[in-house]
Amino acid sequence: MTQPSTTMPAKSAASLPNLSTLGPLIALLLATLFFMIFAPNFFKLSTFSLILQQASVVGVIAIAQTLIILTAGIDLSCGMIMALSSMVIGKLAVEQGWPVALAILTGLGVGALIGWLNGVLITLVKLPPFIVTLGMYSIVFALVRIYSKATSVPMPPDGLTFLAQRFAVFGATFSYGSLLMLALFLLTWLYLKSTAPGRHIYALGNNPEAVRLSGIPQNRLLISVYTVAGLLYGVAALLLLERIGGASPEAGQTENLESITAVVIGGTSLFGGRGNVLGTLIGVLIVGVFRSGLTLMGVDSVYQYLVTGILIILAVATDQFSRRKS
Amino acid sequence: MTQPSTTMPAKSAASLPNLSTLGPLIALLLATLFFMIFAPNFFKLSTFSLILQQASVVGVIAIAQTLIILTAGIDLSCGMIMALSSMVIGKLAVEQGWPVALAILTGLGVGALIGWLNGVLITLVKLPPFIVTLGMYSIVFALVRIYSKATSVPMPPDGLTFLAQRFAVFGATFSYGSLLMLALFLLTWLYLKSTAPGRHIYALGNNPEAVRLSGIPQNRLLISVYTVAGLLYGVAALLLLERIGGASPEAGQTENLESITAVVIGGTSLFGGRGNVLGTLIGVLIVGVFRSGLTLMGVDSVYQYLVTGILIILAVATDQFSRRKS
Amino acid sequence: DQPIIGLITKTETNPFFVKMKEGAQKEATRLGAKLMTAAGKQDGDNAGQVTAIENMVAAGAKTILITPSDSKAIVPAIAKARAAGVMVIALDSPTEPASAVDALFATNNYQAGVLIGKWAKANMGSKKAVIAALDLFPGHPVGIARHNGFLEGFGIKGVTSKTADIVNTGVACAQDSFGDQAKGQTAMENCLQKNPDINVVYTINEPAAAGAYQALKAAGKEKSVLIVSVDGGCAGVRNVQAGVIGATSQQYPLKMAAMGVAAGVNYAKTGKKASGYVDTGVALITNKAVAGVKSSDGKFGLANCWGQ
Amino acid sequence: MEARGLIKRYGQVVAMNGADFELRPGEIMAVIGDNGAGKSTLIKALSGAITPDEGQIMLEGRPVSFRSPIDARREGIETVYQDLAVAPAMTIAENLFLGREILRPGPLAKLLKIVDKKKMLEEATRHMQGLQFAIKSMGQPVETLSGGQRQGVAVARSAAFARHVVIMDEPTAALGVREGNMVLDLIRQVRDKGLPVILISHNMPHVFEISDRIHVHRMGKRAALLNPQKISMADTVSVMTGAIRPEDLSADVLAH
Amino acid sequence: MEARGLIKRYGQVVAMNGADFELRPGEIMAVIGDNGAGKSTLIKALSGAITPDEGQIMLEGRPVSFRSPIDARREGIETVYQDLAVAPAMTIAENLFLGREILRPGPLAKLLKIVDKKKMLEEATRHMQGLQFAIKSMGQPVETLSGGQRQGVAVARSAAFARHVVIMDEPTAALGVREGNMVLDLIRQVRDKGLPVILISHNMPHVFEISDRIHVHRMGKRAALLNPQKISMADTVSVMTGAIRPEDLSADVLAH
Ligand SMILES: Nc1ncnc2c1ncn2[C@@H]1O[C@H](COP(=O)(O)OP(=O)(O)OP(=O)(O)O)[C@@H](O)[C@H]1O
Ligand SMILES: Nc1ncnc2c1ncn2[C@@H]1O[C@H](COP(=O)(O)OP(=O)(O)OP(=O)(O)O)[C@@H](O)[C@H]1O
Ligand SMILES: [Mg+2]
Ligand SMILES: [Mg+2]
Repeated sequence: MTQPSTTMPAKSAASLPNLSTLGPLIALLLATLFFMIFAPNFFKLSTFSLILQQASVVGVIAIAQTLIILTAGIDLSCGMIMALSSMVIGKLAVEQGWPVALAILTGLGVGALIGWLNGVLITLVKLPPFIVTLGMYSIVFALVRIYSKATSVPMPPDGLTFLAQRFAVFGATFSYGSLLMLALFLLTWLYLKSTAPGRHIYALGNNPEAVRLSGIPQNRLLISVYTVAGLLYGVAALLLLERIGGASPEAGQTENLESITAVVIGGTSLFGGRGNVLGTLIGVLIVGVFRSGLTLMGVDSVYQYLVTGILIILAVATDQFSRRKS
Repeated sequence: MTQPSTTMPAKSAASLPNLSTLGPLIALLLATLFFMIFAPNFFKLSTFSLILQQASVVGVIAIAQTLIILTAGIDLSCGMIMALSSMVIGKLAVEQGWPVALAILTGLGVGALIGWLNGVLITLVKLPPFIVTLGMYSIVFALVRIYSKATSVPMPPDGLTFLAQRFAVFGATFSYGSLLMLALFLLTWLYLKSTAPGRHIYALGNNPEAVRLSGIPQNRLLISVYTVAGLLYGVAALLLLERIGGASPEAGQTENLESITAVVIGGTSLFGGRGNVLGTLIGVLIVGVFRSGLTLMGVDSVYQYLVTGILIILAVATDQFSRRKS
Repeated sequence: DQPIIGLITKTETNPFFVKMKEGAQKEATRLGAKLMTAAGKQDGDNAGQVTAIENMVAAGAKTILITPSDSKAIVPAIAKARAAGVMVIALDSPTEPASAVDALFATNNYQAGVLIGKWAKANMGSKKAVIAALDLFPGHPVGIARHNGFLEGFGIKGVTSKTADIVNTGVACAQDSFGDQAKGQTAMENCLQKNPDINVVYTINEPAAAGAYQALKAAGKEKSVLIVSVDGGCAGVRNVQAGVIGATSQQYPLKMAAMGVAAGVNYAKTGKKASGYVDTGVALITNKAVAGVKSSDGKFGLANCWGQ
Repeated sequence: MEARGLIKRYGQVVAMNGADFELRPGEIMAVIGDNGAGKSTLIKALSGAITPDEGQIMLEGRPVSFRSPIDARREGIETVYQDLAVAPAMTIAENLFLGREILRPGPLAKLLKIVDKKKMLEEATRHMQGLQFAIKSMGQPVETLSGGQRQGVAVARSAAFARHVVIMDEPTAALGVREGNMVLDLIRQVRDKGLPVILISHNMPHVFEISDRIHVHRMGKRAALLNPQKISMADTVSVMTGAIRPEDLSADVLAH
Repeated sequence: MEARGLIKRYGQVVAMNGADFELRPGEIMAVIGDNGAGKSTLIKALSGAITPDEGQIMLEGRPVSFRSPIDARREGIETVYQDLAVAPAMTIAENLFLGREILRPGPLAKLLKIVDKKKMLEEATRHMQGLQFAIKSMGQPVETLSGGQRQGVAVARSAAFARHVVIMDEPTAALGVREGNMVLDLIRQVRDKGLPVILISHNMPHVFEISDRIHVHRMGKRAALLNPQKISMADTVSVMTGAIRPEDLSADVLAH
């Protein structure tokens, strides 16, 4: 976490864009190497395709979380918005018999609407993002339960869309969902890197006063970030639906911490303005590699907590050291 | 959340120390008034003593969290350290038959040790507090389960110390635990306000570079903050033991979010350097008043989530408006 | 004056407890009682339950029904409530000691595990079983009871209802599912990766079973692997009928809740407290009955299931 | 541009106490005054960065009310703030073009607002060339620059984009002799384009070298309006510090 | 105080390229140079804020290695940094005494490190009095001060606490004429106490008014050491900008 400070001579090198994903990447490679050696069955294409599939839902959420954290915000309501959105799509498409496309659009719309509300409360009423999204978590949590009557909605066997399908490459099956996640990461990376609003997001987290004084419509930008985040939670909801084959009222309770963890492991500063969405992808994958690798090693679930804790700290320490070297 | 920025002319008034607790206080008074009118049995001394008792454990944790957040850090491992500490005290005093004082000292020591470790990783290895304490959460989570064999340890009926005792004032029973919490808040407030290290904590969150350049032993200060926090989690462990009459391996999973919520509602900036520990006390009480009041109103538990979410946002909005007025 | 009855469940999210709440609400409306509800933040949130007990006593509840998250740690708080003249009934799982409450209306989770264990064993016959266990959460008593019960039923030696830890002998892969469908699926995927020969899957509940099935289907193994589960929710029973789950042990949360509310109303009217242990029963639901294990079919299951 | 009776209070502090201001087309107006006199507050009000509690601002005769810097920018007013509103982790080029990035040609690029990094780097080099700040690359993050170099970035930005009025709050404070002179050149160039410039400075030689009129700010308001051709530097400093009362000045040194 | 062959690289940028430095007891040494010449980098190395990659620093003949500003402070070196290391939300008094708060009397207060706020306010008022910055109250947060007022706080801090060497990086940059002169007075007072002062400034009149020797920094190293009594301002600027090569100067304008 780069401390907010007027002067940061010693740290500035770390913010050069080309370096910021190098550290996490080294950590990812080290972890992969470790498990290749010590975890039987790890070094298989099917293991990697599995890690990708498992990462897809949190991955899409973490994209949105990265955008928000870059603006020096935070979103605790992400998982719950996803849960509500998936419930809406599931109920409308399966139980009410709406056309699939319409149900999906409505679900995405619900996500975007709640995201927009977050954004409005944060920018116009000027409330801390932590509080707004924590409150929203509670509110949406209740809405999900009331709306779903705490019952899950199973999907038809073939899913709603092509996202449920899988395809084989060299004998390993990949899901279209994980492709979609990768595509979204790429798009967001290009967006942040190459478009004017993308650069403004960095500037906003870097020095909000500079953005204000430079005449960028700061509020509109921030609201649109939260709205797009809500939309992405809707996409995550669709991936979740297709992946687990149903809408579950229990979904969405841990995704906030998981996505923030991926963002921070990926080298983005919680204080905003510094970081890279590709780092987040690596962060998501690091967590997935740990989970898979430890299971394949047959580590008992209690000890998995122990080891995961140590490994997460080590991963970020590797990142730190590789930065200090360069 | 005051954005980190070199220039903040419009916001500076909000940071005047005498104003920073006024907003949360108004929110607390409004909430109390509301429940006095609408919740039967709320306007009783016994209700207030109950809220205080229920707030005592999270309250003590939130004191530590305030210190850490003032330095621009965060502690996600707080509840877990408390759980381990309470398990150590419980096991040693009850199962192993150690002298009570020695068991308590050991428990506090374990808390302080883990806090110290957090501090060392954050300051010397320069890792983000979010990651260090998240990793520590996982590690200690596993340690608690391994050490306790997932079984809870009941206390003797009279508790271990006088903290389990209660005393009556006008017919309402108060616990010594809640008195201890109030005393700790007062002490921390004085410490932050009136001692040199207390002021340095503010400076550290305000501009770490200024602290470094001014020759304050920055690392030592930061490590000591995390160590003292660990010690406070030990105290919270003792309060928990005495309050619920036993050490539970499942304890400590929600205290991180709860304490951070209290700190932020209390008007302390998550970016560090601005805030007040008395605000945190008010934040803890606001949450307690909501919970109590809603239960007494007989609101269904799902709707309690809905209403709590709305109320938390409203409370902070009240704070904002009362600041903008002044 | 309406009698006030409090119901404290483990969580707000698990459908099992949500249905229990609905059952209680229905019965309370029928008997003219006022129901207050609260829940822990998550499984194992003992402090939240203590707080709920205190607040309900303050609100004037004369009966409190509770599904204890931590069977031991909750005892002092219950004792305090009882000392204030409140009747406390444990639902679903007992306290330790069981005498800490006035009465227990519960199901035997260990027995539920034994039933599906026996059924699975009989189904496998002489085939070598490679077992995966999708558990609840590290150190969770309900999870331990069901898991170990399953193993005893399956014939693994050295497991009894007193065993305090998850026993992992004879299990090829054990993972936590948190009772959640998505996490259950992830756990199953990783287990299959670890050992592709898995042919029996024990799951802590039916959402986890649905997740396991999804993972097996993706691997093309849904036909050759046996899934057993516990709960007996309507969605789960439908999955039994669809062949997704081989067998499930059905429990009756609505019954527990209704009995609890009735006892509370009775206490308010007559001052007579309920006492003792009432087993609300467990039934094995499967469409493939095997010899030597008593079971009911899906139709029975659907008629008695909870939820929708 | 004109302002009448601007007042701005911060709690008990009155930062501006009935300040008047007037700027004519094409002139360089120097604003001088002691530290804390309220100069920055005055120009923040003129550029929309703060909203005055009382008073009125007029542009070409019609009253305007800037609720944000966006409003002022729309009117073509560009400002170099004393505390240099730059984003430290971003490159020089990006800071120069913050809020008006050069987009790639083509309708799709315009729609998606794809920035033309190469063009921006080139343009940035061109803009900064006039100032010769010995900066290696326009792709460097601003936080790696020296204090004076940062100021150069802010100055170049305002000069490049102003369409109506340029306001500079102590643009030469951190600059070396050579660089300071280049900024003065730049200011002249802006004036020669016909834009008026407001220059706050504590550097009397600079002020006398370049300004057409001198606005002396004292205790939150305009104390006098001087003619640098007529008055001496020493007298000006005396007015500024309060050693001479403006009333005691002979009429010909005053500007109108 | 002496330094030999200091080198500091940031990636490809060489901020200091074999810089020498020498300071004699009781003298005022001015350091001048273009923007980005590496002056701030040099004094950051001398004050422990950065560690040079190569080279050696000596204090009273013995080599020292400052790994942090604490080390330099212990040796009695006080610095005003160009970017003013102040904590914006804290009061002026607190910033003045940051790291060496005045404690209440009595052993208990000493043990608990209870600060004496009243005394600190009084002392702060006393320290700042010499500078007359028109600041209402020492209990004001620094972020409410004007740019020049903030600089005054940083200058007063260094002057009040130095025991060995005072380093000031452009202390008068944001100051008004009156305030700038007061800071020069303050520097003289410090020198009269027998402490040497290093003064970085772009203000040539100030430099010539006060300094005993002038260190000209150019492209990361010392280009010349001049005697302000002998050399003209114009020639100095020429050396600084590279218009005159130091070798071409007559020997008597050089300082030794
Ligand atoms: N946000 C604020 N809160 C309180 N007081 C303020 C604030 N901003 C400015 N002031 C006060 O208003 C007065 C004028 O400040 P201003 O920055 O306009 O001065 P200035 O003339 O620009 O000074 P300088 O030459 O030092 O930059 C100062 O006394 C300052 O302390
Ligand atoms: N952290 C850093 N990373 C990269 N380059 C740096 C860093 N700090 C300084 N530099 C570079 O080193 C050179 C010298 O900077 P320095 O701040 O010492 O200059 P200076 O002489 O003090 O200039 P000024 O008069 O403008 O304050 C500059 O070109 C600057 O860009
Ligand atoms: Mg100013
Ligand atoms: Mg410099």
